[in-house]
Amino acid sequence: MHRYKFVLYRPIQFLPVLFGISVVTFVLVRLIPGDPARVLLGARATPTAIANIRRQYGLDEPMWLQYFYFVKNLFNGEMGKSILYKIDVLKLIMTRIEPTLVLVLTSVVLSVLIAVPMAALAARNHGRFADHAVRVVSTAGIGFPPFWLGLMLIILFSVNLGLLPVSGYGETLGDKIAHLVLPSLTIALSLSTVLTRSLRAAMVEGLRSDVATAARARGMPESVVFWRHVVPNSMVPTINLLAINIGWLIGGTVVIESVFAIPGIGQLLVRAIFSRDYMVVQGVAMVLACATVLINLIADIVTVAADPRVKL
Amino acid sequence: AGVLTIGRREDSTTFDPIKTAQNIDFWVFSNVYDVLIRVDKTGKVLEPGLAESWTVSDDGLTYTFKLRDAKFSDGSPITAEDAAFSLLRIRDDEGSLWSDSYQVIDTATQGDDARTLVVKLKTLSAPFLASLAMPGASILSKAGLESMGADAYAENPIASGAFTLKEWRRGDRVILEKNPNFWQADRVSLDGVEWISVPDDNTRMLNVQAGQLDAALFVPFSRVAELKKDPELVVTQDTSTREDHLLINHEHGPLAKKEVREALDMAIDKQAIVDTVTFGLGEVANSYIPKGALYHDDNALQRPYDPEKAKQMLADAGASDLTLNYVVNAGNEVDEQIAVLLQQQLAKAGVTANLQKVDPSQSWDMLIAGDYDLSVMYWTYDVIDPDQKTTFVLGHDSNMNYMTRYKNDKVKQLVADARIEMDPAKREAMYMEIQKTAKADVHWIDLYYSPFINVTRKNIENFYQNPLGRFFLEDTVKN
Amino acid sequence: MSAPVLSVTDLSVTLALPAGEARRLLDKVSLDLGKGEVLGLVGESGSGKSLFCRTLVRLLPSPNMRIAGGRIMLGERDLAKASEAEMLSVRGGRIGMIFQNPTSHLDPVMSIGDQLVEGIRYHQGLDARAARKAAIEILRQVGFPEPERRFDAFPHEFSGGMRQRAMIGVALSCNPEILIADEPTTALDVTIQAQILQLLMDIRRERGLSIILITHDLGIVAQTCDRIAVMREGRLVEEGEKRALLRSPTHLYTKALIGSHPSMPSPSQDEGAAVPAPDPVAAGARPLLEVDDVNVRFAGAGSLFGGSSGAVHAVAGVSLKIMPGETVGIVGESGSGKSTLARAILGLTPIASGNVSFDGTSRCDDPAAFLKRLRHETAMVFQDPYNALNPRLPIGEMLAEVLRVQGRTPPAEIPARVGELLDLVDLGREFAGRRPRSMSGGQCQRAGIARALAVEPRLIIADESTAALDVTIQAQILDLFRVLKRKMNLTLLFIAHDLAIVRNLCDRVVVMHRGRIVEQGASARLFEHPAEAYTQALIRAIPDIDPDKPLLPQAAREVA
Amino acid sequence: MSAGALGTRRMGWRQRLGRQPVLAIGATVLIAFVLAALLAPYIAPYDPIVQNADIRLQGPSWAHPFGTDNFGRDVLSRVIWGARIDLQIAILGVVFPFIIGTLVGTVAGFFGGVVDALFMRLIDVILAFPFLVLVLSIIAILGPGLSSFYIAMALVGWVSYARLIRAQVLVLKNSDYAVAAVSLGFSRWRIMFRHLLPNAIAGSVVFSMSDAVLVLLNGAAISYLGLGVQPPIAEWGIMVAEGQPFITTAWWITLFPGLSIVLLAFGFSLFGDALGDALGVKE
Ligand SMILES: Nc1ncnc2c1ncn2[C@@H]1O[C@H](COP(=O)(O)OP(=O)(O)OP(=O)(O)O)[C@@H](O)[C@H]1O
Ligand SMILES: Nc1ncnc2c1ncn2[C@@H]1O[C@H](COP(=O)(O)OP(=O)(O)OP(=O)(O)O)[C@@H](O)[C@H]1O
Ligand SMILES: [Mg+2]
Ligand SMILES: [Mg+2]
Repeated sequence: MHRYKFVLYRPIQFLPVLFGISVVTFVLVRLIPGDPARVLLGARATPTAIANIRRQYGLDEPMWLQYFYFVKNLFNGEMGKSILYKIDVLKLIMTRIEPTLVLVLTSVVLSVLIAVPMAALAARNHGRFADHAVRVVSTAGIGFPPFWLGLMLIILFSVNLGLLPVSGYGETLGDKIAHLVLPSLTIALSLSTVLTRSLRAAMVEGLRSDVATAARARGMPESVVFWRHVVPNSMVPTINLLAINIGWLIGGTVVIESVFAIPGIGQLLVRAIFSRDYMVVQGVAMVLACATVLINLIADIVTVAADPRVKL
Repeated sequence: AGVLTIGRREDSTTFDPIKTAQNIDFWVFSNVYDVLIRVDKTGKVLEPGLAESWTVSDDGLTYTFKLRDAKFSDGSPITAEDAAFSLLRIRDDEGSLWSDSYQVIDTATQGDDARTLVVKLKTLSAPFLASLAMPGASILSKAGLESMGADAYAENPIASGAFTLKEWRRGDRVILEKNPNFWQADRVSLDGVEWISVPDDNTRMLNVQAGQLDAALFVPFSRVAELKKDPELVVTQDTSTREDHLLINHEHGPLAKKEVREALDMAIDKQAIVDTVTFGLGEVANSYIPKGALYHDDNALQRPYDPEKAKQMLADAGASDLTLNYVVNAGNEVDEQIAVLLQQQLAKAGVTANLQKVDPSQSWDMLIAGDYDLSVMYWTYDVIDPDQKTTFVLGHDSNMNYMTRYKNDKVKQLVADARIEMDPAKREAMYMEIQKTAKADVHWIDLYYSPFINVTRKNIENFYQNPLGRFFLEDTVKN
Repeated sequence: MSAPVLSVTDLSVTLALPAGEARRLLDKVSLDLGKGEVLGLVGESGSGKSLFCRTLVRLLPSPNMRIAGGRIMLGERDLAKASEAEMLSVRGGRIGMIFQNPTSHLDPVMSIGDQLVEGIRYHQGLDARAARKAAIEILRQVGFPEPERRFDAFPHEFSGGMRQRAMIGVALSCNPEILIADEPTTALDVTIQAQILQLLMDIRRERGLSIILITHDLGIVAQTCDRIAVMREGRLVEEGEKRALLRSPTHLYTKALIGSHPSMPSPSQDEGAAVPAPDPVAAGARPLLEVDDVNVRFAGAGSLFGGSSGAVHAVAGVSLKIMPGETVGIVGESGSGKSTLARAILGLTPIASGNVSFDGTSRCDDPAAFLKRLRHETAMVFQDPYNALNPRLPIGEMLAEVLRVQGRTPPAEIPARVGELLDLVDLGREFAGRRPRSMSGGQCQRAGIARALAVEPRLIIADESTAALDVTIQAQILDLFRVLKRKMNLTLLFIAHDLAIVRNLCDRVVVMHRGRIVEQGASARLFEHPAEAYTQALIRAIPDIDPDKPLLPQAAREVA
Repeated sequence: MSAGALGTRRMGWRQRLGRQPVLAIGATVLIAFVLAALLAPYIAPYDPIVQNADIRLQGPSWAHPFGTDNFGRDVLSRVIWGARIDLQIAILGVVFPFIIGTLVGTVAGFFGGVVDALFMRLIDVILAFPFLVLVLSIIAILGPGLSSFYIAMALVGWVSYARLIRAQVLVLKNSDYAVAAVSLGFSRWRIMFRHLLPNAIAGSVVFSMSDAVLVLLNGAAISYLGLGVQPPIAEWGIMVAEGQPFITTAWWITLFPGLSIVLLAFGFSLFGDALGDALGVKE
């Protein structure tokens, strides 16, 4: 049982990380030239109106004081008020986070569903045609810009075939799934190539490993050797790769969210950056950081569960 | 009947009309809130809104409005108190982005009865009535706002317009439903409207093509011809007050010379921009007051495209081999296209334009700091009166004439005078004068006017946007 | 011999080379295995022993290999021609395999119980419940004390010896008639080795198994087998009844093999025994190396989060004196702290307390000077020949770098000196351009020794530098050490768990157990009259090449 | 890797190419791109930035095999010239992160303790921050342009390399040959950079090949979001992004630069596989 003890200690380890992220985001957003007040006012901005807004949002205070308030608010579970949307940042994030999380989740599941059979096919036919074919296909998958790929999928499946909704995020569960098929597929097509490569390598290695030889020597048919011995042993490195990639994905889904009009946190973040909505950028960064930390933790738990040798 | 679904680039940010300056918000406000005085479909005439009539005192300082028998969506009557509250709020509220524009109001009070509103001005103001039509001056429920608080109201507004907010899925869509208490409720055919955010232009069009949206705003110029071919779709091009123009920093070296600016104007082939960038859908601009808007000077000076002459003029002005810093708004495909085009055109006149692509909120700072030579910007009217734009562009206010640093005291005086000139004929003459002088000074370079281009499914009727961008969804029919 | 259960005739295996020609790896090998018989298969490294066994179940290690001819008759069936489907029932079910390295052959992410159950269900068709019972029975049979509890354990939770037992259990789970054991004890120390061999013999008796036992240790063969087959370069060079073959080997190679077995007194050993080494301490000379009450602890695995599992006390209060020119052996079972002590002495592992002094310079008094002298006057030869060499660096460059850093040799003379060093360890000069990966274990080990010599040290610590090698190469390396000692007046600290080697080489022996020194003394005396029970047990566990000095089964248990 | 390593392998290289046609293809693709980049002024049929209003949005034809774009520029010529920028992006966008990551990873892994803890926490911070957003912010701070892009990539991209290298160094520093190097009196820097790094680096080199493609795509994504390289530069990512409005009417504007990215990706990953083999990484 105590192999899982790290679950208790990990959050403490990540306190400094969260602190670091709070500093980095705080400084970073303020370094970007441009002023939220001016963005808000647009072309009609006058110096007095700008000063007024800066005062309202405390932007005229010294930096360190602003940071102090930010941290103080964090401890109270608040993240300030969005300059653009005029509501509490946490509330804003909560309304936007679900689509992104679900999108990431379905993409990951889909990637795995694509990657495992592809990698299996390639590994079991190592050096033969199927292997080369998988390599070619998976390289192509990584090479197409997702905004282009996404559009092509829309044109094919939604406009020409009329099978799936063009864009947006549904309301009911079934509706949501239908809406998420294409965006997830777009992400999965590129994510799965990374996974396929890593899995394939691990599987090829696994098929040559002593464990596989030993299983064969016990008279196990090739399918048993592969699925019961090679596959479980190939999973661990891929889990970690996946964890890092999910980290990248969350918030990196901006482009997909934009193409498919998914009201997620990525779009929120990019709009916040472009409109210098400091509080939102800070808040989203903190939430995403927590999500990443959580995902790493889950990845570690899965790793520990998948490989009894691992101690953390 | 039915619910109209409209795709647009971004979702609303708030329903508090005084706290935003963004068109995406304004255009929805017009569906949800009514104003005292409205702008009609042509965008040139004011017509009664919640105020069924009004009178002006002889000194021109006191306005008395007669409100009609109308109700908020919660069933309470719309009173002069609500109207006064709304006007004072946009003037005084700490969060108001518009208080400057409404400082002219001295007092706003209830008159003899609950349906009489009396507004006293500090000074004469020709654009005052027009400013009441601005969505920022929408009429809110005083009781509602005070009991709910501004923040809650902004998320769950009590409507005075044709529709009420049924649900707002932030970042995704605003769902409106018909307001049965609207005073013109029988005019409204739709059961509701959904404003849906679809940021990607292609996706938005494909949504309409696939029949998943009834309408989509901002059809890219490049897509118009193609969409027009689709028998299921109707592409509408409604006259707008949008004008795209090239700002010039008058304080930068040779640009201070009028001849140099003139040469630049002649080096630019506006027709080529219209053809290439707008695919012929726009129209070459000759004045900063858009075509079809009040006091637009149809005969304003149009400098011919003549790169050779431009080159010569530059040489004469001692500005051969001019190198200019051209700030481009990143992420705006039209801006970027114009930049690429202008760069090549200017090169023909021997001018080197170094494109500097920066994110729009940053480019604004650079313009203010004077850290630029050229930059393309555009302006769409919020009010029908030319005063707003004129003040900003030529009125020598705190924004250095739209950051061009253009200085001409005669123009400055004219702008101020026109603001308080109540005789339309005289005022028109003054605006003609302003346009002529500014154009002669090359305060900036007018590029083109472009229409609002939207697309709807064939079964949608009366989907119309007036030159200020307001949608008349109360007339729209979904078959 | 009763009727053979397995009869191999003229079996040949070829390897297709890229250039198009084929190399013959097995050349017409013919061999019979009788029922209930234990056949010992010996031969030098690379002679084809493992390949032969894998060919029997048609699991060739490379896709470029193929059976070029011959028959493998299992009963009526020719396995060389059987279909892949038929082979599935042969593998495991008729012929079971035990591999040399259980760590890599057991599935690390599957519990031992499940690995057993898999074979039982597949080959014996039992249902889950019955299979579990059978698996627990097998665990008991292979000597797990609490089989029910161990059922859910994973391989990494076992010691090396237990893993090898588990591996045997997994082979048994398929209920085979023939068991092939490929060097089942090479990686284990003598006491565990004795246990495992005993276990195999017990199982053979209980189940009536036939066993092919591959080994490079003739002692093991002598103790356990009925018949011996000797391989060399893919051919079967000699075969016969154990005693007869050991007594009168006909083939030259077999003779050399028997002659080089460490338990045979060697000529130089005879001299050494005849003239007892002077008692160095009594001679009053100053010791070269002095180890004083050294302790080394390692943090336990769980301690990162607060130290729930205890620290390992790897070296506990060890004191030792070594005189110049002396050869001292350190022996003890695996994990007794030998390597750790060596590293602690050389400052390669932090020590918790205690002191080390080298030729009068003390670690406590002047750490910097102490380390400086150590780095220039001592060298270590590492246990694992492959891992101790930088895989990217050609041997010549590696030696040259050491010479440059040590700075004793003028740069111009470095190439010549490299050549000399290679000569010294009997590697050809052409090895200067070779990388470790292209060299055999023995060659790497010699390169490692050459690197140590490049330092021109006064003290060499050799950590189990022969464990991974087969006997013939082992003998060559030991000879090299003897010669070097004589030529260069080296002081040698020789670590091994193979007592036979130590007995041959060292003047003095130190016995370690659980981080402590339990006994030390002149090697001749210590091996004749071990005082401690632990030492006695260790010595008794050495398999002797004389089949009439039987391995004592209880020797193993005493130690465990 | 040293010249010797190449030398001893040269024989096997040819044969391997012969046996693995895919590898041969990969090498050919990369060489073709490099040649296209070098010879762009000579082989591109037209000037990549000169506009011609008369031939706007023309589909592929003999005169313009890849068609023309909305300014009447020849897409083929732009694709050829784009190879210059894109190879530069792919290489520089990887080289700096590679160098920084390698240094940090080696030092952190080798010294451990406080140094390691500090760097690891810094890496955690950067990893926890959405990658694209970080790059976007840095570019916004520095102003769009290629050099900002490189700086942003270097500031953010090194973490992957640092992690990869550190993990390797952590294992290798306990290997016998590292301990042996200590026992021979070698200095820390010699051990780190001469003995550990060359053995730790292979995985990163292979990763860098796929990273190069990811860098290109990040560039394209940033253009799509509005902050890419400056127009009128011909760069594939920005060409794809700029061609978006015409995707349904003039597909050739986006397709050909898009295919070029795919093809380059292909070349890099196949080359990466080959390099991996040569450096002795097991797949
Ligand atoms: N995968 C392989 N590819 C090519 N050749 C191989 C392969 N495996 C083994 N060989 C070669 O086959 C021959 C026989 O090897 P084998 O493993 O049977 O030797 P062995 O007698 O078991 O030696 P050891 O005592 O070292 O285990 C050797 O020459 C070896 O180089
Ligand atoms: N780096 C380490 N971290 C934790 N424990 C260690 C470490 N190195 C050695 N140990 C432990 O210290 C003890 C002594 O190990 P050491 O390697 O010295 O044994 P040894 O006598 O050399 O064994 P062998 O004969 O197997 O080489 C063992 O229990 C081992 O598990
Ligand atoms: Mg072998
Ligand atoms: Mg050891």
